Amino acid sequence: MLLREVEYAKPSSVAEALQILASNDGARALAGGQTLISVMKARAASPDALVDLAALDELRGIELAADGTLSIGPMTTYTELVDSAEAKARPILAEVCAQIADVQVRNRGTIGGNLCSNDPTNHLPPLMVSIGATMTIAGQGGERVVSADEFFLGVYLTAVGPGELLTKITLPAGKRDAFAAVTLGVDGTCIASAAASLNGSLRIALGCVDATPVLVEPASADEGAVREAVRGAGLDPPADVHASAEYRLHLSEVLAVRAARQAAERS
Amino acid sequence: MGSTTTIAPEKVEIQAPQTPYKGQNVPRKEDRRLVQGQGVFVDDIKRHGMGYIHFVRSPYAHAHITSIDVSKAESMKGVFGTLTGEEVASLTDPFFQISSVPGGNIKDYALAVGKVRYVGEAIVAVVAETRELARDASELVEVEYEPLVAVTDARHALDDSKPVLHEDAGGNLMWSGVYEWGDLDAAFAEADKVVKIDELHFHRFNSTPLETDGALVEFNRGVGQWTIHTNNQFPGFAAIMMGPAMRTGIDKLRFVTQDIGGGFGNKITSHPQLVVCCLLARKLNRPVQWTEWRTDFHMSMSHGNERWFHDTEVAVKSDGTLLGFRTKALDDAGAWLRYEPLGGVIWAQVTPGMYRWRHIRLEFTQVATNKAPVSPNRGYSRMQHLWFTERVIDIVAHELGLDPIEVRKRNYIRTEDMPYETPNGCVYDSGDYAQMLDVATDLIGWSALEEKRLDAAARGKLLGVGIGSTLDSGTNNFAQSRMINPELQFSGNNEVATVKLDIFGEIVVTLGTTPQGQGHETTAAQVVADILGCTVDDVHVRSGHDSYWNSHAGFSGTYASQFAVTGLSAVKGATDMLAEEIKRLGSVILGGVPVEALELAEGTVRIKDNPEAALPFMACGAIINANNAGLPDDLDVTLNCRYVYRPPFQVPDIERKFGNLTLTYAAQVHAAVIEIDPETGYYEIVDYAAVDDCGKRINPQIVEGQVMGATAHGLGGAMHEVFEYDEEGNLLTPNFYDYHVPHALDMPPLKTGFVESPSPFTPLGTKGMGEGGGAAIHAVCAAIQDALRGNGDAIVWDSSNPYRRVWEMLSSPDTAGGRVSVVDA
Amino acid sequence: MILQGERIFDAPRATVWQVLSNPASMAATMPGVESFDVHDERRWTANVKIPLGLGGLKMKIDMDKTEERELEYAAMQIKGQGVGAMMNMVTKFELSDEGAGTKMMWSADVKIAGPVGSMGQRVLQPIVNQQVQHVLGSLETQVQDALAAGEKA
Amino acid sequence: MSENAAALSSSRVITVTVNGTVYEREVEARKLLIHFIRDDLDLTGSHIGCDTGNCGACSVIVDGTLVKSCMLLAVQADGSSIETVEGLADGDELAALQQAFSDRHALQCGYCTPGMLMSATALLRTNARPTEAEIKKGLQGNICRCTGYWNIIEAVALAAERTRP
Repeated sequence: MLLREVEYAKPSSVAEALQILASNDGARALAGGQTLISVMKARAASPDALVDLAALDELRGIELAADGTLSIGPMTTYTELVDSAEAKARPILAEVCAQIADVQVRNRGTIGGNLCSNDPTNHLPPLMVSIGATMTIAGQGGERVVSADEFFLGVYLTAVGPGELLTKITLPAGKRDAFAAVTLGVDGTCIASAAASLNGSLRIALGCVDATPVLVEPASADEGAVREAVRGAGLDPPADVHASAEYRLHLSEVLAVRAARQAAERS
Repeated sequence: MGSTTTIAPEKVEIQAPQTPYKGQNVPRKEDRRLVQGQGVFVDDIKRHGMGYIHFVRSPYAHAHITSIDVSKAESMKGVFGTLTGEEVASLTDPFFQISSVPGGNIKDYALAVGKVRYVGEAIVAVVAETRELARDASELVEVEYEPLVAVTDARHALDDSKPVLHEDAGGNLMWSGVYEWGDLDAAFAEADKVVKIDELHFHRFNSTPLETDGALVEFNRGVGQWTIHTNNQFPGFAAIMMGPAMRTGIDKLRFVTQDIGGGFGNKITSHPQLVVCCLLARKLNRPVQWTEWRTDFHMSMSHGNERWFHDTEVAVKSDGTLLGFRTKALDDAGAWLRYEPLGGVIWAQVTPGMYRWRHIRLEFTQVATNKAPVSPNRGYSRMQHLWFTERVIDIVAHELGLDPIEVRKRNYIRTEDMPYETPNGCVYDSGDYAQMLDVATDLIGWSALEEKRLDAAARGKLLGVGIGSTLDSGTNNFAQSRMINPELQFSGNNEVATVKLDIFGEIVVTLGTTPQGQGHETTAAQVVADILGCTVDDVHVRSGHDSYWNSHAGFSGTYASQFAVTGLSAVKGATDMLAEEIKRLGSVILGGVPVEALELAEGTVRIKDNPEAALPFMACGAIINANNAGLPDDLDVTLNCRYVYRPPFQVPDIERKFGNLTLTYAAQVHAAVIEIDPETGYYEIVDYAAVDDCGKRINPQIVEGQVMGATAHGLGGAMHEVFEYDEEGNLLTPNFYDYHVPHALDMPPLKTGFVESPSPFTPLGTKGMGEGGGAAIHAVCAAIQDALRGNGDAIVWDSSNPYRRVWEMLSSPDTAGGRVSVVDA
Repeated sequence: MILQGERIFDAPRATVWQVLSNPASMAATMPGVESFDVHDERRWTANVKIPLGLGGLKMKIDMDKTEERELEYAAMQIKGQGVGAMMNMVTKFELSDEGAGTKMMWSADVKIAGPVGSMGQRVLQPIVNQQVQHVLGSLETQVQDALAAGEKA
Repeated sequence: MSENAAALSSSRVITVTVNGTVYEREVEARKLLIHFIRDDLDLTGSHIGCDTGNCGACSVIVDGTLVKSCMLLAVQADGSSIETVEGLADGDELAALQQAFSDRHALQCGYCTPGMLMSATALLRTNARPTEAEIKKGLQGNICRCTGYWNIIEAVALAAERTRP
């Protein structure tokens, strides 16, 4: 409760938003706010200014291309993803979004906000890494496209630099995905998570074990191969009240096996 | 004694209540305002020109304060002023200490003075014209610290190498006492086996009421009186603490409450913050408001007592007959004794648990640590001890290869032995524990459990079942505080109710209690309506507490499972008086018919044999209040009756620590069925039964609501809720993000059942209830241990069992499980 | 939280030592350093804005070298104070020859308090790890710069 | 939308409709919607039970969407239509959910109740006959510390049954 003083603007175009972000060093984009506002309430982080993206319809919506590629506007909420007919093209998206927090948070929280906040417990960063999504980032100088592997840089830190915005998330076609997690209570915060994608080679991204999702690429979805790959990743997970480093390490392995198995069982 | 049983009552449509109202599911009178958002909770109250308080809190668990500079904060625009510990120390005296020495020597003020002793301790209060500005200004207060080593593990608090929290106490020992009853040597000589348990740990958590603490305080300079709008749940205690400290009379502290958003004991010890509010209201000459935010609450308020049990030895016969035990209880009080060390005796209300062992020795030691102060929490101090007795039963059964159900039945106190005097002189009033256990095991389909276990195994899950059988001792005899400190002059208990018949015939009930959701307005109205022969809608029960109503006594409040006894007995007493007065008035007005010939019915006093001859209550109220000329001189009737209920207590033998400590003993038997995923330690409760016996139930629906709520608290405590600190004394679960309480999806299927054993000691046959003894924690611990049978066979030694601990017990049972041994005696 | 590790510098011990014992170059290793003030050879103060994606965390950092053995060992006490966070860190460096280069064993005992401290270890620990990696990376740069400067001279 | 919406400012004038009443107020940009509703508009039915967006006591419906009003700035709600617990009853007539909450003893202290009712209201609007599992999922964002949830779940089911079209 009781945020520090902050300035606020609600631009009506991406260009306008970029201009404000670029000319105000301490400005941050405000998407759904379900992480940012919470952190500001604790006064743990306090941007000088918030640029509310709510009016930017260009950043909303889900498009399904003929080849199965999904383009998602970062301001699309979890609820919209869960309800979207187009998003069913990649079924895992709605499945995972439906497990995030609760109705109220899903109604406000956005896919872009989830990715850009990159809290290590978030569901979507490992999911995006496992399915090999790409992110389009716009700045005043133009656009660039970054793979999910390179997008996440640290806790609350991504490739979206000062003066930039995430403008699109692109998911290739594919259905053989799975997500496994041990959470703090049902639909709670992830204690450890693993997202697997077996559309071509197997990609497993582990959540909650480092500042960014850790990608492992086992030779196959066989339990032995998956375990070996996770063990070979040199994980050094953080310890907290919910899990020791050892327990997280163990969970990562178990969840990777489960996610890989579920992905392999899908057609 | 007649007991009736209802198993898992089917929900039925609420029917129009019939008289008698007692025993009916009368819809709650409170609901109409609460479902419309029209309740008045403390943060809803506003006053013109009020200032908002924000506390500067310590980031260190243990540090000297070398300097405090409030000048920048005070010069900020919109800031009304500040209050520092130094000012508090000059304006007030330290709070009265319940403890004998050494704990009794500590000096406790409303703000930290010279030193901080836990993360989140309040150091300075800042007042500004908005909440936001107050917080902004609090960031401008400059405090310099000299950090000290923190004491965070009670087991090492008394080590010479550890720093001392309170120099005045000369060490970290706050209180200790030895309790021994029976003949331990004889019991261990008679035993076939001695089961030894090195260590058991009951963790720190609390009930986290959804509304946190708060107050709005006004100072009337002319008469020197403060009006304290607050959600403190035990104003009588707050007044006793605050008056002497503030060097003022009790009547200068007017406490007002209305709706309180949950209490569970956690809202008893807000007196330090209330003192700060009072001092600031006077200093700044304006109303001041304080709302505690969630993180503040977690860091600083009312943690439940954390307790260790060391070197436990249990004397037992080969057939599982329990003879006695000895143990050493080590209680972690946190940084201050705000209600402590009462926990050092409260446990003794349930010394033997539900069992017949007669030889018991418990050495109790309470120490100070650099953590938030503990205070009562639903099941206060008995929950810890009952968890201990339940763990002992299940560990003994496990070690001797006996069925825990059989061990319980063999050792339960028998219904034919009720009322039963415990080894320490407490009297269990009534109950049939074995029958309750049967009801509980039936509800979870005990006979089919082995099939379910196989089914779970086929799905790769470990199924376990556990029982928790507990007591909810209600209505304290406050003389037990003398076992802590013989110099204290408290004993007995009391509660007040005033019932009047007003000028237009309104029946107005004033309670001394401070309900936080227990439905006192409704149950009180049921009792009154039955006596006065009117409807519950005719009875207006005032909401909340106001010391100006003069309907309270020293122990007034809502805590310690007692309303159904103290509150309703006071209501009954006052209403009986009023009924008698109405009849005496009726006797005069109806032409001198004898009082015995009159009855109260349909809102009238009337002649039994001639109901047509009736005087409406409205007429009675009007006559006495506004039309009284010509009434007989000797008609001593006011129609405004105040009654103080005083339970029948004696002062116990303090030397022997022997005597009756509580009036009633409600009982709970819970049964939990869980399934563990052995790969991850993740587990779910797949079936659950809660059976309760609280004697006569005035409003069964309200009783069942308390049972279900207490169960949810127990399940939360068993699985995820813990106030965990790191070695530096940082609280790792400072809000609901990491302190996970049960949400709707977390709640398992819940079946309820009842046994009704009326209390022979209370006017209505009721027993206090609501705390529930933490039965769910015991049941879950036992179920986990059962599930681990043949899978490492770890002994569950901690009351907190998040997934990580279950996994640790599965993966390294020797180190993660408790150490237990059995020796032949 | 205790972090430790070792790092090999492709530079002689004297150069590494020179960097470690130069307050100006050490201050420059702090993440998001905005300004610094050298009081004497043992004490300096830096104003930093640690980059967190959700908004920078401003801190005033005081460093005090508490112990040193020339070319071998240094211990520093670092205290950070910001709105919302207090940091206490004891960090130790131990140098030894590793071929032509230098091996540095380091450890840091970091304590964080205040609202930021309440964010949870699984968030904080990766943040601290990452900042420590930043310091070590900057140190590497400083050593290389010192080496280059030495060669030039 | 005012023409200077794109300019940074630390406060602005907003217009919201709450339970049918239009309010125009100047607010600081930092003010949370819940503080605005409670402190500025004096609608104290919506409550605050946490500071991390976990408890849902502040749940309100903004333009038809259930949100936690502590996870939203008041300025973000500019131009919107907000429903709070105070708007549920029709005069003296309780809404079906309110009546069912009382009938099923779905509240004790009543502190979580307004938020719980708003979540249940939003649920029944999109799903008139929810299953038990759907009700639990729909109430997952609201913490109750008194009841253990089951009576609330039953109350929502009862209200759904009573209002069956």
